[in-house]
Amino acid sequence: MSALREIEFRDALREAMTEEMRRDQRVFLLGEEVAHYNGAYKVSKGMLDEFGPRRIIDTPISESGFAGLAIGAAMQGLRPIVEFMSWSFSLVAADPILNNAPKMLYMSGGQFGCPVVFRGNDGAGGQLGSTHSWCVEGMYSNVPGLKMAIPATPDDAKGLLKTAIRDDDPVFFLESERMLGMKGHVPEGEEILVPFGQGRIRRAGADCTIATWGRPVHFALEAAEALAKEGIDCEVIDLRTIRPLDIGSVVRSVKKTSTCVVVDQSWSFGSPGSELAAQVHKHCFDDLDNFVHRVHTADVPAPYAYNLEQEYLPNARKICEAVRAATYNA
Amino acid sequence: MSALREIEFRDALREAMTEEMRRDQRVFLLGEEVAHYNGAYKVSKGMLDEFGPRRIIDTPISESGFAGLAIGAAMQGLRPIVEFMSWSFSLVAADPILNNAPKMLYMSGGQFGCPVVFRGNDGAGGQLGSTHSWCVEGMYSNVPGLKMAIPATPDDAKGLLKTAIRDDDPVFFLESERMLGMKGHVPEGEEILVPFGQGRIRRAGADCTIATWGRPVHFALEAAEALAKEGIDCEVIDLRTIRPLDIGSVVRSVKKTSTCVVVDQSWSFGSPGSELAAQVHKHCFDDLDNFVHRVHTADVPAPYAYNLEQEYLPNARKICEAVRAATYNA
Amino acid sequence: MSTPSTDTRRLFDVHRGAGAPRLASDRTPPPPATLKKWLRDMMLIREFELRCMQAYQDKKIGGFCHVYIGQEAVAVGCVAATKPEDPLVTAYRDHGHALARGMTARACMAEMFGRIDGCAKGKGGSMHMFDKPNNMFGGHGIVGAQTPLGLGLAFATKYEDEVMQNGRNKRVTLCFLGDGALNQGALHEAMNLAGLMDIPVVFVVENNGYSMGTSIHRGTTMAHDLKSKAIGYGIDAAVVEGMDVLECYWGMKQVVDDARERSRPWFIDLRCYRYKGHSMSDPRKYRTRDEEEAWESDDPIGKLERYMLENGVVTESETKDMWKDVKAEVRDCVAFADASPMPEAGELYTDVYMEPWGPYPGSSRPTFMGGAPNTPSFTAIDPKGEVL
Amino acid sequence: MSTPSTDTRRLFDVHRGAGAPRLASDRTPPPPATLKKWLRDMMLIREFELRCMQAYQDKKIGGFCHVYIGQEAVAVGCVAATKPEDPLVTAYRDHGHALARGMTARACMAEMFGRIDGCAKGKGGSMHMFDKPNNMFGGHGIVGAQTPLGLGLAFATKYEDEVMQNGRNKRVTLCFLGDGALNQGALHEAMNLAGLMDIPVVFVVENNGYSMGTSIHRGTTMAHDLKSKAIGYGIDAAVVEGMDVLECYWGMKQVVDDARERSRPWFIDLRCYRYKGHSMSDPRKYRTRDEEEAWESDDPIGKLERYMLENGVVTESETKDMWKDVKAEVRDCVAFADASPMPEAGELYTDVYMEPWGPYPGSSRPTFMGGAPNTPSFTAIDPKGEVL
Ligand SMILES: Cc1ncc(C[n+]2csc(CCOP(=O)(O)OP(=O)(O)O)c2C)c(N)n1
Ligand SMILES: Cc1ncc(C[n+]2csc(CCOP(=O)(O)OP(=O)(O)O)c2C)c(N)n1
Ligand SMILES: [Mg+2]
Ligand SMILES: [Mg+2]
Repeated sequence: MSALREIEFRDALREAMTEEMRRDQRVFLLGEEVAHYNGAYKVSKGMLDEFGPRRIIDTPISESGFAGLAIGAAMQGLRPIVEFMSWSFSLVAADPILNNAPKMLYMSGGQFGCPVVFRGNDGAGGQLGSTHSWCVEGMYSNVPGLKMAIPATPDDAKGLLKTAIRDDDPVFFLESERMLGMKGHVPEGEEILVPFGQGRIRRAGADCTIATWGRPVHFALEAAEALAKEGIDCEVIDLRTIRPLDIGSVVRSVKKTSTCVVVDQSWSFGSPGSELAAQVHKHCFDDLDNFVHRVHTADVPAPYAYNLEQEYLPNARKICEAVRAATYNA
Repeated sequence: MSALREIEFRDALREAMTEEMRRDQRVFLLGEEVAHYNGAYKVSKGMLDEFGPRRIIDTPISESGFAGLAIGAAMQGLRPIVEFMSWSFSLVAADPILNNAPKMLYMSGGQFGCPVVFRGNDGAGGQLGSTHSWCVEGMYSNVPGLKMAIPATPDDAKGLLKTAIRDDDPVFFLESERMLGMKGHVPEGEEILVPFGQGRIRRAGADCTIATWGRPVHFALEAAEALAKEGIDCEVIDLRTIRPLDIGSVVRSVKKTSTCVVVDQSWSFGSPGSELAAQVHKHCFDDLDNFVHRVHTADVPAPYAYNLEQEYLPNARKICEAVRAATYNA
Repeated sequence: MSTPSTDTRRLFDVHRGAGAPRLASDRTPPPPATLKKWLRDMMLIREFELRCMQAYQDKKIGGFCHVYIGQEAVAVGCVAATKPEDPLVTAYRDHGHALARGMTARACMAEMFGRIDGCAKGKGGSMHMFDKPNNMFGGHGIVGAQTPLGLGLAFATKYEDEVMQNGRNKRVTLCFLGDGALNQGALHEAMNLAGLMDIPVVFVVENNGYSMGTSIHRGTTMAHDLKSKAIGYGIDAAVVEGMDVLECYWGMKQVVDDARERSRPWFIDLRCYRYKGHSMSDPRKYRTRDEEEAWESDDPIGKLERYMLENGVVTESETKDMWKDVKAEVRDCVAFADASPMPEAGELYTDVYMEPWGPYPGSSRPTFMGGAPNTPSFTAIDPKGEVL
Repeated sequence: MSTPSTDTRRLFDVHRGAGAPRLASDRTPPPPATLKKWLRDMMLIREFELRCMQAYQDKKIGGFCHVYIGQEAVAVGCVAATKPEDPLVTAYRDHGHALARGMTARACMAEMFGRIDGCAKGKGGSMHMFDKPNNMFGGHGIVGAQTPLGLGLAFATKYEDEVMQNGRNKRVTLCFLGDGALNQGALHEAMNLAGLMDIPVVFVVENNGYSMGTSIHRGTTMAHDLKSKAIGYGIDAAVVEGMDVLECYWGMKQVVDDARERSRPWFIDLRCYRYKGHSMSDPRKYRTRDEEEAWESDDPIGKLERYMLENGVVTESETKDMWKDVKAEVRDCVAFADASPMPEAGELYTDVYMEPWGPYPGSSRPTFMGGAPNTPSFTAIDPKGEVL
């Protein structure tokens, strides 16, 4: 029975936190509405009941204050999980999360690490407009000292989050509101710990490598199905973490397929997508039949209107076009 | 005489602001220590005397508050220049500068633009350590709606800053503490306005294109001189603005040289440098003899120790190595 | 728990710095036409919001939708205390302010629908209502983010007066915020700056007792006396009644006039209540039905209606007609919004930059302002009269 | 202008919330050994900083260098009021706190020189003094950034007591900040959270009257009564004398004990003065020589020396020996720092991540802690006694 268990993405996140909190008293959760309200998106539902208000902590709207609180607590040896209701709200906490957490170990010459997990919704949530639709990986992945995980399915959400909580370095964990209700198989009882820096081949294929992570993995798989009907056989690699980045898996695949499309839902300029494209060119210079094609969110602020937002985001159609172009099937 | 006039980088910045403030009463300067102290780095020296405390405004250490003030003032039609003593201190103002200024025009459907200039020291200033050595272009250039200028010489500092002040969009203007005392020719009296999005060929060459901006331009020129002695003739392109990016000039050059080295003093991952590399690969796929080589700051927090900081930063030696490798002269 | 206790209801509890002049307390009732306008404005907001809730259920409106039902007296009373040229800025619960400020229901609803005839061409959405002709500077989604902006709007009016000698306009800026924004650092930086620089901005805390599911006592220290927060910045402060438009107007009028006269900031703890959930998905489990009913029984629209009936300003049939009229206007705006086209695909790239470059064709005014291409001049007047 | 006016000098001006218990005001003079330690600690800081200035001129020290001369009584008096296990965190003007807390002059000076034997292996520098064995959590460069960290350190001690039942340690955290940090939003978020959550953290404002060239009156509202800022968060507040180590100790002792007992935050306006410029490049044109001399004439080291002489705790020759001794120690630490090697190139990539991956070999403790590879266990104790 456990082998067939399907749960929602949000349940997987909750299981990860709950299991780790049972295992280690140093772990606690704090953020806006995580306790009494059971989480703005119900990720922490029921956790207050189990762990009580000293470990499931409601905060006021003070991201800079409570992110900093978590960093101080981590310096003392605790292992906070900070929920940002949305990563879009983390900009007001940019200084603590980028200037303190990822640099503390270095500045202190190895004395104080920061085992904090910052997590929350990232990316467009459905017509949320310009200030609420950030893909912060576009900016934050530039910063050394942090790790960044972006799961695409419930099993990885659980396994990566457990790894993140046990990790001794600060981890930025990016979820997607659009995926919280997505169901998937997550075995019960088993201890799944997905290691960082190991991509997952979501679909094997011979003609074109599609490298992506997070929500666009599903667009890529959809595109791959459509393209298969046209006779283009895509390999879809879900990188799962951006820092560390499993460039090896992508390179191995591209050496086989000779073409590559990178799909990244952040803005294109100076993004993880541009990094991946540059690295693929470097490592596969003699293997590539065409330049690496890229699919990103449009390089404009997020629009509210439904049709504009559809046009703004990456999707299967755009990926199909990119793959066709990359493989000279356009 | 005017043709020979040499002034410091900081004087060039001051001339730009002063001339624009004389020309347009809507322009004012605000920031920490800009007035009575004459600027922490003396960029605004004497401006309080000329313009008085209503237009040269000392602020408390409230970056989020005064950056937001400037954005509100700009929505009303004023043209504020905000001095960040260092861009490293802009992280506490990330929300106003990234979530408000570059999106206001869009969110308001064209009603309210934000003609603000944010300027200050960017990059390593000489053993300033992990929190004070940010190259914010590594992160901020990801964001559409803003423009970004990074001058390398006094004449461009003046010409680009004047353009920035007259620009109707928010401009992020990145200076370098290490260059403020650098002297260069800036003609007197003439109205220089350097347009955005036009790179400048700092040195013509046939064998390898070095594309860069800001302080590393000087390292690139130094490297080019050294390499010339080895018979490698480099073309050094100073891009001057990152948004807009003059990819055309780089592509034209690479089509001639067939090799390219990108030098960017920000961290490598998802940086303007990775973007430029990815774009060069795209546009010059059939022209390149080798993958685009990149020289960046090391992917670690900024160290304090002198020798480590030297090792951390890009320099002529590293550029020479990259060019040799790119041109198969290694 | 939040209760409409009598001791705070009529209170205009003022704290002022030493030496501040006496406020001119004027409790003259406004003329009938004014009262009628207020009543109609409140009715319009109420009806507009009810139809928004419906349209949201019908999936005509996307994203988040925060309705203003219960707080109508605040926007209407505050706006009544200002002049049309006074800037106004608020948070994401902004439809009420937009309508009170004079945005047409059509432009507002079309924005909610994400259509080209919306105030922001459908690109801003529910949380970002902008109306330049009416000096409405948004609609801002990040809690607290509008507070330094409000400071800046007020700074600009002062700068215009003092530097550009562009006439002594002495404009006052109203900067609204929710009680949840009390806990954001940005507000505190803005208050300190406002106090230091003598900026004529009124920070109006719409204290409805909750930020999402967090009662103010769980999120904010000294919730029983918010004025204490302003005192730390040397800013005058008052509690103002927000469930009674007359009280709200009388209180705010004194405050706004004083801010205008002295060019000083104020901080207002404006007591009110939101009848509905935080947004459309909120089951309101954090408060009791009793509490809600206590507040709803003291409804600001009903209260003004009663006052006007009692004082012979309107008849019952007149108020019935007003409701009918308002309902018709809202029905019309929904039909208008529904008929308005979605923005063309090309709009994705407009309004990113004023100046055209690369894929960006520049900017244009929204249709309610005529839709002409944007000239980059803004409202400021060049003192030399030259076009720069 | 900032003056050492008598009315604030001995003042221990307390503001407390209703119902708070009386503070135990104990003005017993400490025993001679303690007084001698304080005197020596202050002398050491003074001498250390003087040699830093010299070394900076000699280009042995790079970056920014903010010396603590004039404020020695603050660090020494405050540290004396705490227990060694109480966490301490401060801003970038941190050498004094590090030394007062027990960091060796060698580890501190070697850090300034950017050498491997520095407390952070030369990777942190002047602004980032960390000393885990002495519970010194830095040295932080971004103004105000350490205030939420201080909150978090104190939160952790409380969590340890209440959740991990790891013994009732009741530790109190001292979080220092400059008067300039009063204007950063982060502090206000931290104060609100501390007040709400009953966090035992003492925010100690080292009010030296200036942030760089800005006198506190130009940068901060209510500068004449900073306590008013804490009152807005329901936090007890006091003015404490910082130019007299005895007064500082007596005042802070009551505060720290109360914070420990009641698990409540405090806010301290600690009046002091920095004799030198903000950093090494500051010509101090923003204040008069008269003002500086008035403060310098009231030197905390001289004052304690006089007190001890008058009370027969030391003789003049003893204090002379102490100075000699301290000078020797500082000379030694400079020599030590100078002889310490620069970090090896490989150190560039260590301490980026605890766990090795890619180019990052992991982390190790600094030499003063033995230099062994870092185990990721940290100080927290697993309640089950298991190694996780
Ligand atoms: C910085 C930030 N954090 C969190 C949010 C999510 N959020 C939106 S509204 C809200 C509650 C705000 O309550 P309040 O300020 O009292 O306004 P009200 O909804 O009562 O009008 C929260 C937590 C946000 N928009 N911005
Ligand atoms: C956020 C931020 N803004 C600006 C600076 C630059 N800066 C460093 S110290 C300082 C003055 C701080 O003064 P104060 O807090 O009074 O401390 P003091 O120097 O008097 O000890 C400034 C403006 C900074 N480090 N961080
Ligand atoms: Mg509220
Ligand atoms: Mg100070």
